[in-house]
Amino acid sequence: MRAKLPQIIFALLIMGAVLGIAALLVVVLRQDWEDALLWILGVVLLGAGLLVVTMRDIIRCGLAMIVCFLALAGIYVLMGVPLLGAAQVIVYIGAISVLVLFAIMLTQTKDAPSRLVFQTQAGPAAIAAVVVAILIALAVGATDWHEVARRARLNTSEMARVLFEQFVFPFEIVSVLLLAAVIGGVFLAKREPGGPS
Amino acid sequence: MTSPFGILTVVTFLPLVGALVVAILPSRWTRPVALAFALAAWVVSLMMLIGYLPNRAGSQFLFLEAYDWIPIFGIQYKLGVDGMSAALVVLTTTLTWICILASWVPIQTRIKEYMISFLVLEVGLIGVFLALDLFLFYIFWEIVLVPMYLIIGIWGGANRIYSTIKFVLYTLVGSLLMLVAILATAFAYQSATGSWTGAFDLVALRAHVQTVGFAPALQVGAFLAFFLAFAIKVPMFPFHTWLPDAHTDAPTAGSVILAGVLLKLGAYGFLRFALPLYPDAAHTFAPTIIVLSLIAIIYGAIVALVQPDLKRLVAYSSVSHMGFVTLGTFVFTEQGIQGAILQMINHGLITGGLFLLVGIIYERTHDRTIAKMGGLAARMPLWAATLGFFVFASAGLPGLSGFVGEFLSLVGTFVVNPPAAAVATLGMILAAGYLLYMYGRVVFGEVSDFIVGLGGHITDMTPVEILTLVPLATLIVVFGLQPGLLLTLVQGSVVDTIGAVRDGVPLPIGTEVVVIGLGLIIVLVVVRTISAAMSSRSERTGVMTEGGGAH
Amino acid sequence: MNGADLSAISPLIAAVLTAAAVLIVDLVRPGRSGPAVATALIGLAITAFVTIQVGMGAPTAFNGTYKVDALSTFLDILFISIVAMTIVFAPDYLLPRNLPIAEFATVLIFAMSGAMLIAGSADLLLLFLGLELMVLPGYLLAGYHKTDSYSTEGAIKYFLLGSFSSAIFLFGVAFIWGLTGTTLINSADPAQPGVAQALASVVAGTEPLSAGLAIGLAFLTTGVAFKIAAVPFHYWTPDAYQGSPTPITGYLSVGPKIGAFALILRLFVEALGPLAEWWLPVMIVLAGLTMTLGNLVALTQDNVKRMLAYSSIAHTGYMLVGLAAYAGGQVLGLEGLLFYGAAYTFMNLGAFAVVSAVQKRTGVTSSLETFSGLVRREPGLTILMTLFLLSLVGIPPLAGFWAKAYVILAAVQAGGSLTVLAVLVVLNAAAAAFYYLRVVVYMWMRDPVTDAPPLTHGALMWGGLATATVLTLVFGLFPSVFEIVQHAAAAISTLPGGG
Amino acid sequence: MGIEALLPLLLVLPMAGFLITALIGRRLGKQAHWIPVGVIFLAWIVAMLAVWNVLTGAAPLLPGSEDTHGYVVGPWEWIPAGGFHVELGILVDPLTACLLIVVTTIGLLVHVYSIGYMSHDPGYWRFFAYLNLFMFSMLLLVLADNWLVVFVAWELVGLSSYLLIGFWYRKRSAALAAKKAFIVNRVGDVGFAVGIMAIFLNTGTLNVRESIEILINPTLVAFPIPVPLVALLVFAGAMGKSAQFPLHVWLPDAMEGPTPVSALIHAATMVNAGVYLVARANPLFAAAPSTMVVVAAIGIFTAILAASIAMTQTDIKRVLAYSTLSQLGYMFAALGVGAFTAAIFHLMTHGFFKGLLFLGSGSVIHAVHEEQDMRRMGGLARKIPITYATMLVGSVAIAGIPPLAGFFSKDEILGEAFKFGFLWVWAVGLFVALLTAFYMFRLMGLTFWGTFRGPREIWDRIHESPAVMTVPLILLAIPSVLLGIALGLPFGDSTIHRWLEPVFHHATEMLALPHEAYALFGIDGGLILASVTVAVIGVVLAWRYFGVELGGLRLPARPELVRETSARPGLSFLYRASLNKWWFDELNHLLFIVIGGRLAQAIWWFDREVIDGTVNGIGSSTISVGRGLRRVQTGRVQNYALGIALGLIVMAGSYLLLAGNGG
Amino acid sequence: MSDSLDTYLILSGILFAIGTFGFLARRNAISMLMSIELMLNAVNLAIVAFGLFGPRSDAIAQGAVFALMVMAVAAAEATVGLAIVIAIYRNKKTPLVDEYDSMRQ
Repeated sequence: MRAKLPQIIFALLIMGAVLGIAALLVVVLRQDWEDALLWILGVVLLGAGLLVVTMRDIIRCGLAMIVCFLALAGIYVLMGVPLLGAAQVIVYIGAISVLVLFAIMLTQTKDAPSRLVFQTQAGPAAIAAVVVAILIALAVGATDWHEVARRARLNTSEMARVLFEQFVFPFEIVSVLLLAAVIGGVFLAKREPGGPS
Repeated sequence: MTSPFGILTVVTFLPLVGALVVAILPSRWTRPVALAFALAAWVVSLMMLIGYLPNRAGSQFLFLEAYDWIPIFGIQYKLGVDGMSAALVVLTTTLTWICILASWVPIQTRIKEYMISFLVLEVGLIGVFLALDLFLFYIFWEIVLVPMYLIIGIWGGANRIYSTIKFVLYTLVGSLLMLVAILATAFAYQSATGSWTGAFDLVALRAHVQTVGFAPALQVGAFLAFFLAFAIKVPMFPFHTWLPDAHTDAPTAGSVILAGVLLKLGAYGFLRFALPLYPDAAHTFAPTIIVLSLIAIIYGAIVALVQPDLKRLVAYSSVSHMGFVTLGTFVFTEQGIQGAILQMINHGLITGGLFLLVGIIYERTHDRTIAKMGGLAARMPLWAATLGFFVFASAGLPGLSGFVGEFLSLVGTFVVNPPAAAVATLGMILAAGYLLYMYGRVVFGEVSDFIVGLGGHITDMTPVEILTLVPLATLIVVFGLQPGLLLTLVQGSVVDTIGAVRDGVPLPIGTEVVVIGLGLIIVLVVVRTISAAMSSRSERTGVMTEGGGAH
Repeated sequence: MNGADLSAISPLIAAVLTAAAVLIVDLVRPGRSGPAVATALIGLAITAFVTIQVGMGAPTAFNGTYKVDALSTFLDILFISIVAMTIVFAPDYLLPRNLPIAEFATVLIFAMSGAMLIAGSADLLLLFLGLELMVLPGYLLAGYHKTDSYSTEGAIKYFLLGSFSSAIFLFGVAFIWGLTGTTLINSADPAQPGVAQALASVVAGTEPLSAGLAIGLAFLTTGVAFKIAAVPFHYWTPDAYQGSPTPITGYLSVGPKIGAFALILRLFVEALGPLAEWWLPVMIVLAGLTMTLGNLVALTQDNVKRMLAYSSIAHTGYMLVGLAAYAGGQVLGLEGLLFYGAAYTFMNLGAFAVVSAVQKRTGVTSSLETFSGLVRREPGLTILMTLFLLSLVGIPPLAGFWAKAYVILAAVQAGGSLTVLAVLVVLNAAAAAFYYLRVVVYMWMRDPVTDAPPLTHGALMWGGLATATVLTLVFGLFPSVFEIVQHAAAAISTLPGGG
Repeated sequence: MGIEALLPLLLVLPMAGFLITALIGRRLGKQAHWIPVGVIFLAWIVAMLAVWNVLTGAAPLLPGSEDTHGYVVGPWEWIPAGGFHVELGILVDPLTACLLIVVTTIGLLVHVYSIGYMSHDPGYWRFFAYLNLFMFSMLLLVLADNWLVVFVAWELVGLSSYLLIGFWYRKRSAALAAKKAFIVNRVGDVGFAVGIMAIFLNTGTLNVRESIEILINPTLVAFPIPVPLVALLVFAGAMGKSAQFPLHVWLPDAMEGPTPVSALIHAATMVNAGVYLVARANPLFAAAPSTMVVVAAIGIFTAILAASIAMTQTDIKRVLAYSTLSQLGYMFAALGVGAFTAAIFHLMTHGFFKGLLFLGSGSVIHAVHEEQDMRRMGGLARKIPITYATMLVGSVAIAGIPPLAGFFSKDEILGEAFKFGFLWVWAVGLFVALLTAFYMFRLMGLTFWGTFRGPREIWDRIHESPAVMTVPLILLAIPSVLLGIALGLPFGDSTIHRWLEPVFHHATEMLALPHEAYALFGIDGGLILASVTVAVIGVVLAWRYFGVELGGLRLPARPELVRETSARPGLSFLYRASLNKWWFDELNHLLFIVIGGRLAQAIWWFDREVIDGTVNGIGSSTISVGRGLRRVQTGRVQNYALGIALGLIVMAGSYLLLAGNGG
Repeated sequence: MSDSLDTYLILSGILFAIGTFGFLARRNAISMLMSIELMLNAVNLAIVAFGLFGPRSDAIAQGAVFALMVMAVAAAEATVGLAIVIAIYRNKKTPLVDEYDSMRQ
């Protein structure tokens, strides 16, 4: 525990900074409280995302992913699509993350976490990722998206109408997709009687 | 012709029927049935020839058969025959049955596949000579490749796989580029006339050339592609190196048909397609091609002088002899083209015979090394005499057919380019050199230890072997004494070709292009020579590495 | 959803029902391959029938997001043939390895419905879903031999990279969606323009393309290039193909590939057609790289499956030439692409079928050595394999030749840099001959390394092979094939470049 | 009338003889000679009839000619290649007639002689078949009226020569000599062939008479190919066939063939073909005086070169061979100076006495059991008197001692050379005459006089040849003695001149040669005296060194004197040069075997390594590129993914670039 | 800040890049799967953001539905992926993807 003290202090410092900036946004810059919340959630989103891809212990990675998904769900709510936020929680945290954690359990060997987390090419990978980020950011900045003022929140009936009228066919397709995935997944994951244990 | 399919279709596809029949019947029927169909095709081709003779008139193609095949691109199934193609078709059918006969005893493994290959090969060869639709021509052209590939690769000699792959790849590079050229030509026609109808039809295209003509860029590009395809097939220096390998490793009959007919495809292509369709480009590149032909004549002969292997010697002699064909073709004179056509046919007969004779000795000794032979005149007098006949025919002895073609192409050359003809005549000296060297070493002198060691295996020719050579020898004498038979047959084609190409105008090619091109070639050759000299290790077998390893 | 909508998607419904029926039959008669295969084939026949019936009417459904036209009918029939032949060829390989047919057929038919969905989609979201429906079963199939480490290794590589590329692709879709505000590709309503109309108005001005659009295009191109296995996004192909059970490799080399080309037609040609000016050069470069690299690496392979995998990359390059020619303004290019796809399907499936028939005995690898002297043991298979390989080389009059001639003609017609591409095609074809013929060399010109007795193959196998053979032989010989292709290509009425 | 109809028989008969003998000769065994000898006898009769009619003027005038009598038969079409039209026609004019005399007569005698000479050879029938083939070819050569047909015959005589030289094919040296003969001949032939093409290009016809008329027509001056060049090319052909320097190397080697062959082909007939060709084309040469000088120079140079070599050779046939070369050189010298008639005259006389000498040498060789080295002969006069006597006649004839045949023809050459202003030709020729006399009597001395130097047991078994061999010797000796008198007299207006004047007068006029009346007691007598004197000196010198046993005249051979003379400082080099044939064989070996062979090997290396190496190199480097690219496929997903990401970045970059450029 | 489309897009872009990095750099198959999930989430964020600011009246609903579909696809993908991971883990006894290189070159 003592050894982790600096880390805890570091984490607290970061939290403070994040909250501080959020407070600054609201108080000094006179921004909306939504902005502050978005800031905090965004930082959490990205921070958790970073942890997902950098932490040594894969179980913690999985947990960080849940945090990340939660932050995104929060952002959805902030954006005015709470239903999507709910779906995010249900699908990603309720289903996918659990599935992932389950798989982690299944595949953890005794000597895990393994010797190396990263490939030897982590450096180039980082550079590539930064370049991608910069490219996207630049493109976003340089593009006129013809956007209009941001809309009010989406109500549930509207979404239902679109989903079941305009997008009923994709909806059906998704069901087929899931069915196919399940059938195949079950077959693959099923242990063969004679196969390797 | 009242029947839906004319005689040309029959002669083309009769061997295919034969191949199917051979495939169906049990193996013991294979040889006779194959021979029967080859003979049948031969008879039909003779009927075609006999039917052609009284009706020939100028450039007219006879026995035309034209059916729309893929109308949306104007691709037709169109066959027709003129003097040149008639002669070559008959040459093909004749050599085919001779080949089948010559394979009767030597080929003992997988005889069924062998005969099927040969019959399919015959289909492709005849088709090439008869097709008047460029697309159809290309199809037949490529069909030739496959059976030949199998014939060399399955029934060939020690290095057969290397040789056959080399043969196929080499030929394929050229012919695929030709495909691009054919399509480009067809498209140029289509965009000029607004219709695909006739875009692949040789007659329509030639009419178009006469009236409108193709753009210089297309002519140059397409001609070069055609040139590459045909030059590889002929083969012209420096695209000839597949030939010695292919010949060396092919079975006897394969060599016969390769030298006898396959090499003629390129020369035929020049005369039938490349010259009439792209006359300006032909004139543009003629000087270069003449130089290459001269190099081929001299160079092939010099290299033949030092060949240790009988077949290689004959193969290089083919390079030299075919040089006369291309030379005669590209001087654009009447005699030149007459000589080229005659030389094509005569080379087919003579070199075919030489390969048969080499095959006969190989059957007995399982060796073709010249140095090991000697004194065979004492052991195989008839064989020795026959070899002598073909050797002198090949050396261009007057009175035998080889002389007339060679001399005509030389005269045709001399008329427009005396120095070139003078250089080419050196080939005649060298031909005497390597042929008599070979003949003297093999036939004269004391019987060599190697032959003595083989003892009783060295018997003179069998009746079947004699039977394979008699028709060739007869034709060589007949055409030597009466070349008029051939000349009158092909005169229409000659006049036609000359008429189509004569008025071509050389396209302007910038000097800088020539200089840069020449410079590049020289640099390449020098660099390559130096590097080859540095690493005297041969890369000969490096290409065809042994496969292996699972996943 | 109304009756018209249902009738338009009835082929899809038939396909899904077929998959379900196979599962149900398997539940009733567990582990029996015969009924499963029979059900699958009958179902596919019905699907094909329905497809043709629906194709006659050419309806549009779901507010224009799904449409049936000659192109989609052509592609649907092609997909159905691919799947049917795969199912026919599979038992010889799967059964000796104790792999069930029913799940295989089910998943395969699901994949087929995904491909069919792509073929008929006129909506970005549907396209994405169709793509996923096509590729997800593909991942599963690649790992279908789940006790085989090669199979699962191939599957995970395929899956990971495939998902990665899907994410990239989806990001591109998001950008397009964001820029146009709609997922519908074509719309007749000027007030609610579709993607194509919106983009057309974007490029109507003289201003350069916006950065967002460029990035979106880049993401989309990367995504589809991955799916068709274009260089340099091809890395998954050799490993996935080599690892997969051989009949599935056969399927993977044609099914998802042609599906992805269908995606390109619907997305790039129809939706992004106005931007052809920008993506054409990229496609040309991709085509050149793809065929050249595919062939060069295939030259050195000692494993037939892996060699065919690389060769499949090369064939992608040839097909891209057709696409590029089309983008360059020649409708022949599209025809060539379709023709190529169909021709490639039959000859390549045939080749893989022979490989899997040879591998009927378990433990037999697909290395070249396996094919040594094959003619002595399996003359029938050898002759057919030779035929397929020659067709892949492009020897006339086999299907592969016509396919190449078609795209070359289109490229020559388009002129310019595409002429260079045409020359590159033929040089590549010549190089390719080397490795195809190498197999022929092994089969015909070498002595067998084993003295294992020849295997017997079922009537189903021979029937399938006969079909592939006949199609390979006669595909180019009949003018009607060209007319069908022409008709299908005409379904995309306007040239992308011409507008 | 009738004669024309018979003329084709001259060709048909030998050809028939050849074909029949080739086909069934093996079965005839020792009777195989009947048909070949019979057909040649018939041909001889036909030829003599024709010759008589032509030379006596009984034959009709040739078409288009006012003074030339002869026959034209045919033509028959051979190559009807549009503008290039070749027909075979037979032309017998006085020139042909002269050749016919030599060819058919000697041919017949050699055939007869061979019955005896070859009687023990297993290839008896083959030999006669070849001989008939040769006769056909040679007759075609002299009868043909078309350049290309002449060329055909030209090659065919080469072929028969090849077959006959290599007749004893088991002897490696014979096979090599045959090959050498054919190839060296080919070199000349090719020149001839180009010459024929030049003639065709210049005149548009290949008919001998027509083309020459066009070529020498002074109104047509601008020919594509200059006339001197054409003449030179034709002369190249003549040089090959007639073994003129530098193409002379094949003839001595050709002695590997059976001796009748040497007599017929390599002395009397085929080697004369070159002379005949130049004579036939005389207007062409006359129109090109510069070429004439070349002809004369080469001729006289060959004469002295060969004579010098003949001085020291020890092989009896080789001496005769070099002698033949030398005499042919005379003929070319004669042609070169414009003495066409003299050349043909010498051709005829030389044909007979050289044929005689060769057949005689064959008889000698036969007698001493196939020994050809004169150092192992000697004193044979007593054992084989008929051979001795006839050979002595031949030797005297060739030495130029009057009144034998050689004197007249040789003297005419030298005289005309002198009178036509070619003093150098005359001077060299005179010296050659001395050498000729010397080496011939050296041969006689070494062979027939003195004591036998071979093994004793052979000496005991030496006997005269059978009548079938000696009768031809005797028959040949007669013209060797009388032909000069018959044709060479009267001086100044000799028979041979009257015969050939119509053929050559055109050329003579063109050359505008000085034509003075014959002055036996003036310049011409002086010239005769000079040549007779040198001949006598030569004979006497030979007697002094190698002995003589002629009636009462007896001198011993003095080998020590020979050694001493040859070791003398000024002469030793010449002696060695002569002995080594001026190292021409070595030079050729160096040029064609060593350097040429190396060159060919180098070119083959180039073919394999550079051209084929490039082809294979393209293949293998393609594959190595493939191998290299293969390494990209590491098997690791992350590497692949990174590749995809990089591809994505590059693609994004390029799209941005493209977008910026407005597409 | 929350009224600007760019904010969301950049957020999305960075998350996408993070996911990319994870996919490229991690060795564990499940880590890579998680990275892909991050990327898909990033895309979803962009889709919703576009819907929020899109010019069409129903854009926000369309965006939401679109995102919903993507979630479903992600779930299906995860199912398949994890099944494959489990299957290969049985064969290879390691979840580390860079050790799956028995097929290469």
